Amino acid sequence: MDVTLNFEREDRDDTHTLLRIKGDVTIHTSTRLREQLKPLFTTKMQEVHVALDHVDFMDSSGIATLVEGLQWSRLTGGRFVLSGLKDNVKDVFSLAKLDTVFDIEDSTAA
Amino acid sequence: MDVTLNFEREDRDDTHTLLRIKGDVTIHTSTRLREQLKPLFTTKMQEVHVALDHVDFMDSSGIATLVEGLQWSRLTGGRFVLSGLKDNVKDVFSLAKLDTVFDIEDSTAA
Amino acid sequence: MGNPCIQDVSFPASESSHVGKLCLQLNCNSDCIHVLRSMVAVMTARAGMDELRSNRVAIAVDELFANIAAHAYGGKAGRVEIETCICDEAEHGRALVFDFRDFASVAWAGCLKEAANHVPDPENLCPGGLGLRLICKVSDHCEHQALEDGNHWRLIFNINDGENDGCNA
Amino acid sequence: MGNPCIQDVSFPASESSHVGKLCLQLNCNSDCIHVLRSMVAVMTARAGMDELRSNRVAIAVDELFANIAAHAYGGKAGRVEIETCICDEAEHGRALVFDFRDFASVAWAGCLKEAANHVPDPENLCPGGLGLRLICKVSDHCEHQALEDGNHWRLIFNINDGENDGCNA
Ligand SMILES: Nc1ncnc2c1ncn2[C@@H]1O[C@H](COP(=O)(O)OP(=O)(O)O)[C@@H](O)[C@H]1O
Ligand SMILES: Nc1ncnc2c1ncn2[C@@H]1O[C@H](COP(=O)(O)OP(=O)(O)O)[C@@H](O)[C@H]1O
Repeated sequence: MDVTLNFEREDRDDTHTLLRIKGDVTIHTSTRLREQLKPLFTTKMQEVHVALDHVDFMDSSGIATLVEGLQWSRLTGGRFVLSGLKDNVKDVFSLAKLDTVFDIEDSTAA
Repeated sequence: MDVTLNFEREDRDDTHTLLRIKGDVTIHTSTRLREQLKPLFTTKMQEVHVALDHVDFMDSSGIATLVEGLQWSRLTGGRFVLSGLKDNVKDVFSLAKLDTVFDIEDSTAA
Repeated sequence: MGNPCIQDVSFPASESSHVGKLCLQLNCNSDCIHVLRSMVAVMTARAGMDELRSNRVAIAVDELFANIAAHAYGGKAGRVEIETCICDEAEHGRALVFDFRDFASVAWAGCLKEAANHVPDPENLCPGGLGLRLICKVSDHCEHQALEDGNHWRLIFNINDGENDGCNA
Repeated sequence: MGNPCIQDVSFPASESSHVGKLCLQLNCNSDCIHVLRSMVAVMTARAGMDELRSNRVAIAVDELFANIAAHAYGGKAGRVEIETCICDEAEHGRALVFDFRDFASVAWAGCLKEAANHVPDPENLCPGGLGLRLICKVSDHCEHQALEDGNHWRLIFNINDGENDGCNA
């Protein structure tokens, strides 16, 4: 039972980065996600990829943080991709009517 | 968050069987483990292998059930092997001074 | 309120009235979300709900708690009491009920129907304002009562029933 | 008892005395172990304990609850109140404390020291009798008090301290 959120960052090159998240994204952890996410959006970054394969639970504060990510990506002109959403996480996106707003890939590319 | 215990049984042949457990073994679930385990010990069974790779937590009721397994194996003359114990599960076995009593393998053979 | 299955929020003295109930009192630290989620896991398992439904219950409970912490108590320490049980009502059938009690001076004065119907504009996304919408969408009944010394919220989830899009508050 | 950090088991009216505390009342169904474990996870994270230590705290709390359910209440429904907090005592430093209150007519009358020192005989294994030994081994202090209408157990885990093999009861 883990009350913290863990991150793993992989840079494919200077312009493509992958952030793997492990844990639950809730009001308790979403500010940490925001801290990790924000610096990734620079004008030279073409793609920020967030892998959610190991996220078992996400509430609206997590979704709100990812909406911020989408806004940052629109400002910097890069792609913002989510992948590996578990069924229940997908469900929350669709309940929030945001499943079509995000760029969601089925599985996480290595 | 899962409040149940899940099992997967693989028979290598008539004399060797593997039981994979997934979940927490506690007073809430150990009777289900006992139900799954007991019928495996027959006189023709040479090895009963219990894979604990996906067990995150085990309390004394789980250990007590495995002690019963050891007793059944002694009665039927077969080998009783445990494998894939996570550090914290190993810790409970050693706190109970039972780590040397069981036949414990590091990783689960396929 | 007047729901016959829910007693007073304070813990009843007699044991029998307590069978099957879980009552938690805590300070609204955000890490307590984990305790709430385990309560939901236990109660939805008892109710025989599947994983997806259980997650939806968890979302509603999580969002309600988050709102109390953020808006009723403004992010400061504040006491919250949560009570959950499975009730059997002749009229409505079996239901999973969560009662939240806070002691905040801020009372919710909005309209749940409006919150429930708020749909995000993809061109003009705003990161907030999702919580109440989710609560209303996944619960079969959501209700708020302003008390003299705080608030009482109740979430009801029907058992053995399809998902419900409405919000009856 | 007389530990200054623990108030009465009943929930105090004033808010400030409650900061950082988690109080749970439940019926001793075995599935509630999950709720206890999440309380342990939250409190050990607050205490900065590592995974192994957190698991040891979870074991002690689990075993104590299991014993109350099995032995004090004999497997029948019964009310249990659990309270946990982190206390700072001038004398002993910071500690994580768990208080268990039951209302059973069966009172524990054994000797914790004996239970703590029970070592299994590999030739003559017996599946039971492990719980108290584990509790005493992993807690820094374990204490029992028979009350007029039940039992009070207290487990104390020192924070920032090495593991402790003794049982001070
Ligand atoms: N428990 C509450 N007490 C007081 N105000 C609340 C409460 N819950 C929600 N609100 C108000 O309703 C608004 C919408 O809440 P919500 O949909 O959860 O979105 P968010 O929390 O992201 O603002 C909040 O911004 C707040 O003003
Ligand atoms: N809370 C309790 N109330 C009454 N008796 C208890 C309690 N806890 C333990 N006991 C007694 O102590 C014995 C040893 O307990 P324990 O070491 O946990 O092993 P087990 O529960 O497997 O018997 C029990 O069999 C029981 O007789």
